Amino acid sequence: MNAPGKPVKNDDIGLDTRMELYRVQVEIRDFEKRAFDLFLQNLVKGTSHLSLGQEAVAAGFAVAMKPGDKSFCTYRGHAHTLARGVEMEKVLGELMQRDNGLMRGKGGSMHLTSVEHGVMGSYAIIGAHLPIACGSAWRAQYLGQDDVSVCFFGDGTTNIGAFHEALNFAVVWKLPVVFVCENNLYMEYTPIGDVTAVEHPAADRASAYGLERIIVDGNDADAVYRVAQAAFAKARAGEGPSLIECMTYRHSGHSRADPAKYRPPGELEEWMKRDPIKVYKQRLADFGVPQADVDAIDQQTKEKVEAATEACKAAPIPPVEIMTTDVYADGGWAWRN
Amino acid sequence: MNAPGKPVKNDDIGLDTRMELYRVQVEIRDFEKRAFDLFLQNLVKGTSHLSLGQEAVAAGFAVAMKPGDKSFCTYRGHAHTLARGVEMEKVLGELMQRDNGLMRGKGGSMHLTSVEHGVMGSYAIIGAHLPIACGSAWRAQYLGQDDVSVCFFGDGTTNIGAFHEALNFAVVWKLPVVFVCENNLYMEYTPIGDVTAVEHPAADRASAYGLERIIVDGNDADAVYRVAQAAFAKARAGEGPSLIECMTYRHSGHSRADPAKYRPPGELEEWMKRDPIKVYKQRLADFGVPQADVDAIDQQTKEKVEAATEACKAAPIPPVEIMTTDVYADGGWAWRN
Amino acid sequence: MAELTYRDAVARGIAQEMRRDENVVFLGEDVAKAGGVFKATVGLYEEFGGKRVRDTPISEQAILGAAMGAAMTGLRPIAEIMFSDFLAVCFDYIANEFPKSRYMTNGQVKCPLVVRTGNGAGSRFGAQHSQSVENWAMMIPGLKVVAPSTPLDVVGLLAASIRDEDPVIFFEHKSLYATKGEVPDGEIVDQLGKAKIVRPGKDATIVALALMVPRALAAAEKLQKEFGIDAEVIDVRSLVPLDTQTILGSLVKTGRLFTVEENPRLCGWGAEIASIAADECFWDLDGPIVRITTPHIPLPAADNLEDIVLPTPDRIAERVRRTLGA
Amino acid sequence: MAELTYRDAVARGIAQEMRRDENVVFLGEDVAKAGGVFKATVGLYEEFGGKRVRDTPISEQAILGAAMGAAMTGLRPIAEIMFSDFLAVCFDYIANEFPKSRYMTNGQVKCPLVVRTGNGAGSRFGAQHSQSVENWAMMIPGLKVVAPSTPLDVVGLLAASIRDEDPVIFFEHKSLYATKGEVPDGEIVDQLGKAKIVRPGKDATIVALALMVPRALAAAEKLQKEFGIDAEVIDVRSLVPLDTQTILGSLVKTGRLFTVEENPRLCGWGAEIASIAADECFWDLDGPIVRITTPHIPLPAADNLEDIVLPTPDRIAERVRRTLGA
Ligand SMILES: Cc1ncc(C[n+]2csc(CCOP(=O)(O)OP(=O)(O)O)c2C)c(N)n1
Ligand SMILES: Cc1ncc(C[n+]2csc(CCOP(=O)(O)OP(=O)(O)O)c2C)c(N)n1
Ligand SMILES: [Mg+2]
Ligand SMILES: [Mg+2]
Repeated sequence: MNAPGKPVKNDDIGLDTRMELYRVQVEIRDFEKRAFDLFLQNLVKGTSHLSLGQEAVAAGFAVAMKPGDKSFCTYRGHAHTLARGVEMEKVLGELMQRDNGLMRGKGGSMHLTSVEHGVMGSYAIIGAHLPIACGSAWRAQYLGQDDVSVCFFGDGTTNIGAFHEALNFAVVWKLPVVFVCENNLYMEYTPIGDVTAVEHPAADRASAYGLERIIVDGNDADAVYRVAQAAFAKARAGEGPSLIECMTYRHSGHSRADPAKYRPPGELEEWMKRDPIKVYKQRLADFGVPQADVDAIDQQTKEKVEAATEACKAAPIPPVEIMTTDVYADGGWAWRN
Repeated sequence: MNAPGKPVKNDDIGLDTRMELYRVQVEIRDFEKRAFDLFLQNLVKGTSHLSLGQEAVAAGFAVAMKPGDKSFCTYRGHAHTLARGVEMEKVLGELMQRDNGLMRGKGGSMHLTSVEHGVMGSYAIIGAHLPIACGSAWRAQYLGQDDVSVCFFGDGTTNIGAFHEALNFAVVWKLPVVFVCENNLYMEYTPIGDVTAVEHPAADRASAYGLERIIVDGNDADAVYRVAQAAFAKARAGEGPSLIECMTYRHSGHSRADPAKYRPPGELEEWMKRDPIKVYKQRLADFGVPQADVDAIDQQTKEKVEAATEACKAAPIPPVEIMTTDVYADGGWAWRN
Repeated sequence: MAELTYRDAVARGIAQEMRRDENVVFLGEDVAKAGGVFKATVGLYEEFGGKRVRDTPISEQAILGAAMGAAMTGLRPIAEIMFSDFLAVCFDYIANEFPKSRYMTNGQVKCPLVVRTGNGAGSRFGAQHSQSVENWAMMIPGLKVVAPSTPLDVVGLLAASIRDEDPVIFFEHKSLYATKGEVPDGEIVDQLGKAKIVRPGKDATIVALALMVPRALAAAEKLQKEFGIDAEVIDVRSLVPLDTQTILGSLVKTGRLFTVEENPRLCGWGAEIASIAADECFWDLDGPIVRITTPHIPLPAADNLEDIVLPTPDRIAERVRRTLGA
Repeated sequence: MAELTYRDAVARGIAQEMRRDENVVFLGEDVAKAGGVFKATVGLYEEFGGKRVRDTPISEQAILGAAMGAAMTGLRPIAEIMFSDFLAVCFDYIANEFPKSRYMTNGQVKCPLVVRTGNGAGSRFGAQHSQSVENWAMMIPGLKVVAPSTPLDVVGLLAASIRDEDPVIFFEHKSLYATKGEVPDGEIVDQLGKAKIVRPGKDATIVALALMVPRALAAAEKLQKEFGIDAEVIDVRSLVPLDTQTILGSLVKTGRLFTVEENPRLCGWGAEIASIAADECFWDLDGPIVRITTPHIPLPAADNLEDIVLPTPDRIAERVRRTLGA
């Protein structure tokens, strides 16, 4: 799609891609808002960790990925899962712990996985998936496949041992893996600055692994997209891993249980001014995209969310039989004869 | 002791201290050689990890420590234990698994501990003691005590998660702990450069914790002593931790089982030229210490080693009763009534 | 005498000991300013200040290592590991450091610390945030292992654990945090290694722990009412030291032994108790020893599935009835 | 047919599978150029090259994590954790990642990998390098757990483990590395989940694992010779899947059950087997089930102490004799 009659300067990204970046962000935004509503109605079960405010990171990376690239996410993984094209209904179904969920309710919101889309799992133990992403990248290197493994995690995750082991390992083995730190300024309730020896928990550690120090505006999908493309190109060229710190902010609490009272007054408001959706709407306008095109995406997304909600509400709960399936590769759970 | 009639320039260290630095190094050297001989006679049991060639690190730090300061060592801990003044007989007795051993044979060579000398333990799981040293330093800070906790470890240890967690933790809490990396170029049999993303496994990570990059000649006890003093002063002043990388080399294999065939030809020979004992003998000569004073230390040390050996050979093996003592604080091992 | 939640009992127990002993300090993730993610430590930061109640980075190894180093040198730290599943990321301290230091050093080193952790299922959190892992600790020589089922026991056993000279792993059940119980005013200190007969009975002994205690009690009521079976229910409370006297004493009386475990089947604490009974009380047994456990599977997230994997009062009662042939 | 050491059998088993399947890769500390600290993987680097046989940093979490990521996406990695005690520093992968990924993802993710590790006492290494920790793995749902006692079983069970679609924790006993046994030429592939009756007998069933198998056999000889007791000895070989048929079948025949465990007492695999027997074969038992274990203590370093903590043939025989009242 091109904004008709408007020659655009400085458009290394291209309008088709920009529209996709916008669409993905809106889809995440609307989905997450709905997930929150459904939680209030007690229809989303267990816990759930929203990415409201962090959509540009997920969109920027996912749109830069190719089919076959692998994503490794955390419990805060709805956004990254949707961004890879996983059906909204399946994601929402999992949050609602229905039989139509991505994992039929067996995993729950913290473990979203869709291997067919390259979403190799969402991991709920802090740091565990960084080494796992290394392994996936090692496989690609070993088999001569050219996919990239992309690993998303938060600022707080940079202080756990597995972070350090994975970074060193990836560099020594020159693996095609990209480590993406979403610095949203907080762990659960504690500001990252209170517990970290350096200002930028990821970027200020890059040199400890001989890596470039990369910080990007995580609320600007274009900026994220560009940095992702560069890192992927480097990885595919056999030049090893990258570590990227995206500065962003979550608009909601850490999880469904958290009203986020620990924030200093005004902080949220400041960040809302730089809301990634708002930023991107303006960007599209600057590039001359007609409002109608933007509205169309908004409208389609609303309908999608609506349809997914209805489908999930109507979906059955998981049947009891699956409780004991897929513990072992034979499909069952027998530990004895 | 002062070299009579010889005014010495540039002697910030002082001859008394220098003689002590020499004495400690020679004591370690002679002890380790004896331990090796006794191992060949099958009198030293289990495993044993010698510090031949690394004596200057142990001596430089220990001589700079004050009574009350705490040492946390690894399985390669004979040197650090002796350097704090622990009786040679007790250390050798432990290696020989006799009842006169520091822990009556219950711990073995990898776990030398003498709380009364501030040697708070030798730890055989790589990295585990870095956080433990933080805890000791936290206690000092909390209780307003002015001792420093000093934690020794190898180059290979910088790649395990606990290293990273401890460094960050120590800096954030501003703890009086000094981390000492003895870079002897090898893990067990693998060169550290083969598995590390940066050239200096400790020093090149310092900035990841906002720390100064410190590399010291680990074969020169004076250099080590000076850097130790500075770090201790900083810690006692409440200015937090230091990370120090000492460049050194082990003359023997990793452990008793290792002939060290993985070394490139000539490497050992190069390092032997910079043998810390040789370096220090020359240093003392430069400062005008009479040969007789040096010889006296050599002679006394020989006698000490001899006496310890004889005492240990004559010592009984541990009595069977202690097998089940000191599992719990009541002195016993009862897990049930 | 006040009614307290199990959650508030945690803060009460810690506060009681922190007031008494300046050497008691507390660290963990989000435990101080935020009062803990389960809100079990609300008010401690305010009362004792940031020097004694400290937020940490997400560095479980540093948390437990620091607790150990402090304990060795004179403090009595309490460390929180948010979910017991996360003991796996700092397991070296649990398995190799805390429990072995005293022995290896021939008694030179002590390790008086408490690791508090949220254990157990019921929150629909899925396989990595719902496990019951008390056997991970029980199997390690040198640890003590405690798991209270009531607010009163939380206070008393927490106090006893903090005062204990050995490392104690203290399992708080997440699904019990909201439950309430009477807790007398004043200082409360219980004793480790004492099981409690929470319902006397003569026909069968049911041994349970933590969340399984109220379920075993409900099962016993059902057995009584519907089948006239009078079951004795024992709350183990402390797995190490283990009060085998109370358990075997009950078994000798009833002749029948059942264990109700939330942990998955293999090598659960019930297996240990069963093996002790099958050795030492073989001739007192009138029939098979039966373990009622969560099946040996990871835990599913979905509420309807999670509800059926854990032993329920109905399942417990049915199993006891069937085994007794009633 | 060649006589092979248990140590060389490891390299033989790995080489057999690496020749067969390009997707088999091997990583660990000092395993490649140096051939492993136990010299159990000598020659693999030379034959298969540095792309398939790789030295790693001292980063156990990275080792196991990398193995998992590779296994999920198409390789069949073998990872070495030098001493089984070190499973504690990477326990999250053992307890929370490998075994749960298939279940949590409703079967989308597979994890065909093998973790090889040196287990057990006898080297006078002390408490942090001598443990027998097979129960650390057995207690986790979703893992398979193997522990061979002979060179032949090393080859056959290693091959079966590498071909298995599930994560397998493979315990090699350090004190068996130097032992020898006949191993036929050609491809050898065994089956997981099959115990072996290594000595038939009619008076008592003795169930053992790894280093305890030769000791149980020696005890059986002694029992036969000195007391006319004819004991059946079973090598469990695989704890998960567990061949309860063979074990319970033997028990039904002999009426008496003994387990010989190197792991410390609490929650050992013997407790699990005892609890199964006490439930399912209660009426077949002619007397108490007795577990012979290492006492529940950390391991001492001194040779004379280490020698008496582990079950010895004499202790095993004496306990069986006494229990049978002979
Ligand atoms: C090993 C471990 N420790 C603690 C937790 C509990 N926990 C879950 S999310 C979280 C905060 C993570 O912060 P960050 O990495 O910044 O990610 P964010 O949630 O902000 O996206 C914590 C402490 C965990 N899941 N795993
Ligand atoms: C967690 C863990 N992994 C592996 C080992 C085995 N190991 C013992 S010493 C050693 C090498 C350590 O190298 P370095 O830190 O450089 O210390 P050095 O031995 O050279 O003094 C290894 C891998 C261990 N003890 N603990
Ligand atoms: Mg964050
Ligand atoms: Mg080294």
